[in-house]
Amino acid sequence: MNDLKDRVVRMSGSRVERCMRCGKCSATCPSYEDMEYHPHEFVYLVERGDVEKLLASESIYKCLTCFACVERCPRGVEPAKVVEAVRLIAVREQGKNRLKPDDLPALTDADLPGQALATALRKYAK
Amino acid sequence: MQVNEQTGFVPTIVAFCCNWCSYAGADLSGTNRLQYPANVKIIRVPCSCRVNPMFILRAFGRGADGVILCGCHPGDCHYTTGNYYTRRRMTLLCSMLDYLGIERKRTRVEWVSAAEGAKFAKTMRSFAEEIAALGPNRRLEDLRVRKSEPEGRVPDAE
Amino acid sequence: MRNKLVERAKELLADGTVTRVIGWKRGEFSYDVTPAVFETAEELEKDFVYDGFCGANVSKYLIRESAKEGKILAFLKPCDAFSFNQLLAEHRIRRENVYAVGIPCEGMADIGKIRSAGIDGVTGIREEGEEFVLSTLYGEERIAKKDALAERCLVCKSKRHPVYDELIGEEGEDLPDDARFEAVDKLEKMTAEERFQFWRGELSRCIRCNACRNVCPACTCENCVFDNPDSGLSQKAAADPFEESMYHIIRAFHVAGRCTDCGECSRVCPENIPLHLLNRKFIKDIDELYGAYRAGENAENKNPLVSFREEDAEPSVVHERGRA
Amino acid sequence: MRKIGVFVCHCGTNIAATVDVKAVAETLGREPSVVVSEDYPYMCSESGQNLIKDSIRDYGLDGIVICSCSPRMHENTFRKAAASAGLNPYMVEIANIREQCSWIHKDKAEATEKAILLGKAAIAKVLLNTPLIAGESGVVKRALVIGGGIAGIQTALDIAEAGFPVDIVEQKPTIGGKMAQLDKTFPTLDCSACILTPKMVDCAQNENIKIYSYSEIESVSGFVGNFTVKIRRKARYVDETKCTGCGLCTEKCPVKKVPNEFNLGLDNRRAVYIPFAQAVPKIAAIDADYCNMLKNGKCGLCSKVCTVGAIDYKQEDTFVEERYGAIVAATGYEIADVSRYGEYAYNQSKDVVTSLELERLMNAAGPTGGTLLRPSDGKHPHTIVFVQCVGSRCTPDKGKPYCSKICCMYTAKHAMLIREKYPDTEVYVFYIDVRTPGKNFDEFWRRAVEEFGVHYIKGAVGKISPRPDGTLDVQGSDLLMDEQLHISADLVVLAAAIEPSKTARSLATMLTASMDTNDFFTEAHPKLRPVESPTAGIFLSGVCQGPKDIPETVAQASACAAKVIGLLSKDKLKGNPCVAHSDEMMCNGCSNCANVCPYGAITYSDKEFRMPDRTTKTRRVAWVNPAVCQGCGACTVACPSGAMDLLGFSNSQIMAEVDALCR
Amino acid sequence: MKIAYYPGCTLKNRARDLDRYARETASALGCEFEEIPLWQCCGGAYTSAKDEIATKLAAVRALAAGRDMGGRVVTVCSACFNVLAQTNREFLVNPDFDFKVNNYLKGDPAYHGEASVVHYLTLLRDEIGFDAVKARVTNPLKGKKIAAYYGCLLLRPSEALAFDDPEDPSVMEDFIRALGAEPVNYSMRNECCGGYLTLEDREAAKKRSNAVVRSAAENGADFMITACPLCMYNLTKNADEKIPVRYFTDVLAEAFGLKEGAAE
Repeated sequence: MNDLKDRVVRMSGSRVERCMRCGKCSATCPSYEDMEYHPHEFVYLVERGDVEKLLASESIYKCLTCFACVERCPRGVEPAKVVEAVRLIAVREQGKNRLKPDDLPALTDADLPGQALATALRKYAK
Repeated sequence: MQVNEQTGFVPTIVAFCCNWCSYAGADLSGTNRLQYPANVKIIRVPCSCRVNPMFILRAFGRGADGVILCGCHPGDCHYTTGNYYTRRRMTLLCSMLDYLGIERKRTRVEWVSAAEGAKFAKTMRSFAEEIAALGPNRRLEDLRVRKSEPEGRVPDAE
Repeated sequence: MRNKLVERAKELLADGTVTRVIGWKRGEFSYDVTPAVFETAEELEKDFVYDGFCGANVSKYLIRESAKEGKILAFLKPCDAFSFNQLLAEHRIRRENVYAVGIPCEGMADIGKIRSAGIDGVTGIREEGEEFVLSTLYGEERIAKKDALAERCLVCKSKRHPVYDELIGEEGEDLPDDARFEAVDKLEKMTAEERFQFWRGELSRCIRCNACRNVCPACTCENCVFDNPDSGLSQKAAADPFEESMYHIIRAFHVAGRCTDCGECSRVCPENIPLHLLNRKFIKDIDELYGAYRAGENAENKNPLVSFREEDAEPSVVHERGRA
Repeated sequence: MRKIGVFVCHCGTNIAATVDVKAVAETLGREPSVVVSEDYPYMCSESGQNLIKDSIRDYGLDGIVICSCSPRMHENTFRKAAASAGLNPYMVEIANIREQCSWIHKDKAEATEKAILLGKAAIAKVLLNTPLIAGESGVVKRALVIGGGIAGIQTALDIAEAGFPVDIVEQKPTIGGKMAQLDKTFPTLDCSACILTPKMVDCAQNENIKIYSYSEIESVSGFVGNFTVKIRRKARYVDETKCTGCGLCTEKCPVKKVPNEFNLGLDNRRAVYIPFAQAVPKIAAIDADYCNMLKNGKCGLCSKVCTVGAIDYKQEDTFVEERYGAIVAATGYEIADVSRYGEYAYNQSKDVVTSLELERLMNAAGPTGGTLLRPSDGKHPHTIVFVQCVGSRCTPDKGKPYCSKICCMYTAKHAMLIREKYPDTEVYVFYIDVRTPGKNFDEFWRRAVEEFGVHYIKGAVGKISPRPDGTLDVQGSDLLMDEQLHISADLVVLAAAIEPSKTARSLATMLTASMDTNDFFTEAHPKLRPVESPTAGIFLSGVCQGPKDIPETVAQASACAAKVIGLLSKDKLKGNPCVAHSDEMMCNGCSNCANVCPYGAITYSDKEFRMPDRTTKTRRVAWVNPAVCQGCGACTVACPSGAMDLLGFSNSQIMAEVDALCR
Repeated sequence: MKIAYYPGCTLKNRARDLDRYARETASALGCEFEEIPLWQCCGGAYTSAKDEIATKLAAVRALAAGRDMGGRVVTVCSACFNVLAQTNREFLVNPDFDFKVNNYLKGDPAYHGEASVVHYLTLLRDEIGFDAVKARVTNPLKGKKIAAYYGCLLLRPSEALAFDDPEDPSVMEDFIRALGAEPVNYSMRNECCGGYLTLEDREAAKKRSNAVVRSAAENGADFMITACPLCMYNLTKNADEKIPVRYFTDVLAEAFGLKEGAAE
């Protein structure tokens, strides 16, 4: 019934319907304060099929992919993978790259490891 | 009665039903007046695990065109574990019959609970349709006998 | 090797460990070797053979022999050892009455194949590397093993003995199963019609001599259902040609999960019906559906047909596999 | 040739409207062995039954076929009728021409044809029926209760009150179980020990009850009404008949650093010990893992101080064998391991405790004498956080898939008690749901909030971080406020999942009782037979069947006792005669049948047979105990030789039906 | 012992010491790191989305090379370890992934997850053994209180990485003890440093680094050790509190006396 939801579920492989709304993912998330939608809300909104709200939110760029929520979720829901799937749907859209190679010089300093650039491009651009 | 409209073939179908679930399911479909073809004849057994594969072969041997075995859903067996054994035995038997080139659709296993009267009737309808479409049971007949027999069909053993 | 076995047997007879020895004895022809019981060193010296024609599985004889008094020495090839172990699992053999000696097997020759290669009048066989050297009435002949080995040996499942008291020679290993199921695989890939034709052709040759049953180390019932007038199956004279095929299906089903794939049924069939392909089908299905299982692997394992897992496949898997 | 009678029922118009009953009776009447064939409007009515009875007598019938409604409806009615006319009730077969014929078909010709065929199949079967007599077996009037917690105690007391002897086998040195460790009980807040210990004493004093403490089940054989159980009495190195429980030895023992399991390791006991003051039996036991005398032969102090000479370092395990008519499993529960949830730092901080540990910390007989003190530094905690559902409600790879059921209530109890006793303490409870179905239960937790000011936070705890100042940083979520919060706590209490006793599975195997994937015993029927195992004669009491609180446990324990009493009140048990039996002449002794039998009804023995040549031969053969067999028939198919058959549904009977229907 | 070595890009520029000391210390322990020829950047992050195939091919090629070079790949950088190990794991649990990857790889020999991925730390723990490390120490770091920083990439997802207990790891603490120093236990050692968020939202990343460094400092650490160049960057650049942060290989080299002007 809902293409976006299907895409998120398929890409993430997450079983959002298993969520029992305990909030442990949000209790564990290091980026919580910087997010508008929190991990449990990601799961809930995807389950409800409200993916547009998430696509429009800055929250998708705040997840550190630290996987603490994945590790601690008692129901094996894997919220970080849901966030990642939503973010990829956002950046894969034409011209929606969050980060462009041209932006990089301004963000970089002499000590920044290449790893950071590679990771950021992978997370924020297509 | 399920009849193949084109050939006029009237199949013979035997259904083995366990006493606690499927036979009760069949009773329920009767209580609810849910129809299924009269070709289907039920044999009551205490548990699906009572059905020896040789009963099924015997039915085919004696002229059945389709055999269906019904039991409690796995996990709900009245005798706790009987239908788990049934499941393995019947899987292997179906596989073997298929391997021998007997149409795989002629043997079926279905789990029908005592509450599933509608499912029982539906299952029997679809099975009868399938068998009618398949036509008479081809057996692993013996070439030595075949010479003296008319093409195709071997006489019933009486 | 033969001499080594005889020496060891004589030692064990002499020191009283055993009172009898079961091994192989030559029949009318050199390739016509049957299991035999020896009671003295002299008998052993005279008649004991162990060569490329000793395909016969001795384990079944131990049911009767182990019930007798005194211990019997049994020479077991890997195939025999698997059957032996399976019979132990079924409490058919008294373990304490058997002294099991594992012996190596490099594969047994199929006299049919040798004859088809144009070699007749065979009087003896020995191995030389990858060849069998046959002495015949007309002189010595050589044939590559791959051309003369029995089918079951070409796809040998194991050179290992799952059970023994003593081992002669090096212990071997399990061999990969890939080739063993090729023929089954090929049949599975045919259409139903082709399979039907194949089996009808094969099984129609059956003359109901019961040799397959009589030799089978899994068919050891006290009273076989086919001989029991009350079983509804005793078809002294088949009422219906279908029952001929049914006999083989029922037999295969009876030994399913217990068959060690020793291949004796096909070896003894006078009509050369590939009966082992029925048993192997069950073995392959069991492996694929319920996890790898080898009958006779150990005496504690539960036959897959008397065990289950809650998550087992439904019988409809047969249909689904067909579609794939 | 047997003489068969056929009786076709009209069932008013239920059958007669669609099936030509006259034609059926007439056609079946022409079957070779049928000597009488009648139809009647209501065969199940008194006059219908009389028709049957008269025919049986008049024609000397050997068997009857009733063409009527489902055998599930009236098979018993007709069997009774047959019996009263002197025909064995198992010589009756029913052809179901109502549910499976008249009610599902519209075409009368078609339905009639089918009814005739069904009738013929029933005739074919009845010709092979054999008269069966239900076997009887005696009942040993003694019950065994395995587990001496509140469930076992209550069941034993009720059975003993009814006048039957009952033995309790308890693996610990004392009965009492988990309830003995609790401080107060919800929802009434009465002292756990105050209500439990009188019951323990009752057990000890009831002359119908025998307590085997510090004992385990070694083996079980037999069947309903007649089990034989071997009990291992572990060596306690103290002569039970001499020890007076004075406790002198436990004061003098020089080995002082043995973790005290009764207090969950929160303090220490001696190597010789009495678990707690009100232990029943109040007899010391020596812990062989720690005792110097038993380890290296040096010490012997307890023996010297014992005035009655009860210490016996040479004692060994002994065995008792006893027969029972019924066995009750009351093996209870354990606290699931919470250290696998490392984010809660249970292993990293002493101040993260389980709820059961908190019970001890609050108990007047506990390690702190009832004053709530932190385990790490013995100071009063001022901020306490409770975490709910630790290890419960998880996917199976992450923990227990079930709700542990008791945690919501005991947490409310703890929170309330703490706020009452230490009003300066702030108490927070992180919850997913508060589940309080039960009499006065919801009111109870509301009181915790409304009267005692406990802070309930809907959310979870993500991480607990011990800090250098000794506090615990609790990072959690508040889903209603949509915020992540940090609470600096002095003590964190984890509501750990409960799980069945580790001993339950091996016991279930011995009892041939079935279990679910979580190792809880399965009941015979989840609604209608909740205190019985599917295995006859095995009964379930308490948490071993599923999580439950004390009131529920006691209710179930008494229900269980009622079932046991019902069984023990019978002198004879009548079995189902449709059971498997093995033809020993054909049996191979392969054990396939025993492997599939869910009831453990099949045993093997070596038996001598005389051979035709006059020699004897010993073979291993199967025997089916008709009192235990329930008649499923799994063994008949597992049997390779066809030695195993099922009475009432024999191979030949079923094949006769097949033949009749396929003709 | 020879083992295929995947250094990763950062170790070839910003974190040369991490690379150099890894090789030298391993060599001192009798283990040769044999660099995989023609390796490409692993991408720095493993994308969990099931339809991301192309981005994982560099890792797959490195794994295939590892298989051919003896069956194992050792990494030093946490990120490379994480990407390689997660990629490898996918082969074992997801046949669809296997199928798609091998479609892409047409031309190259097929790969089905045959290699195993190890981190230098687990190599030290499981094969070389910390006892051997301890025996090789010539310059014990007596009296030093060292805070081990794991971050996320070494530990999670634990099912795929199988590196250590994700909530209460101990390999680095054991490592520190082997060098004669004292490990500092602090609860933030397995929490994220802020990662790549430093490019997108430096303020947010700072909060993370601060929390980690503060926790280590509170517990009395003299310095911290890490295996990850990005953690190194965040902890040193972003945290307000300043504690020295060093690579674990650097400290190891020092204890082995392989560093010029050893020990402070």
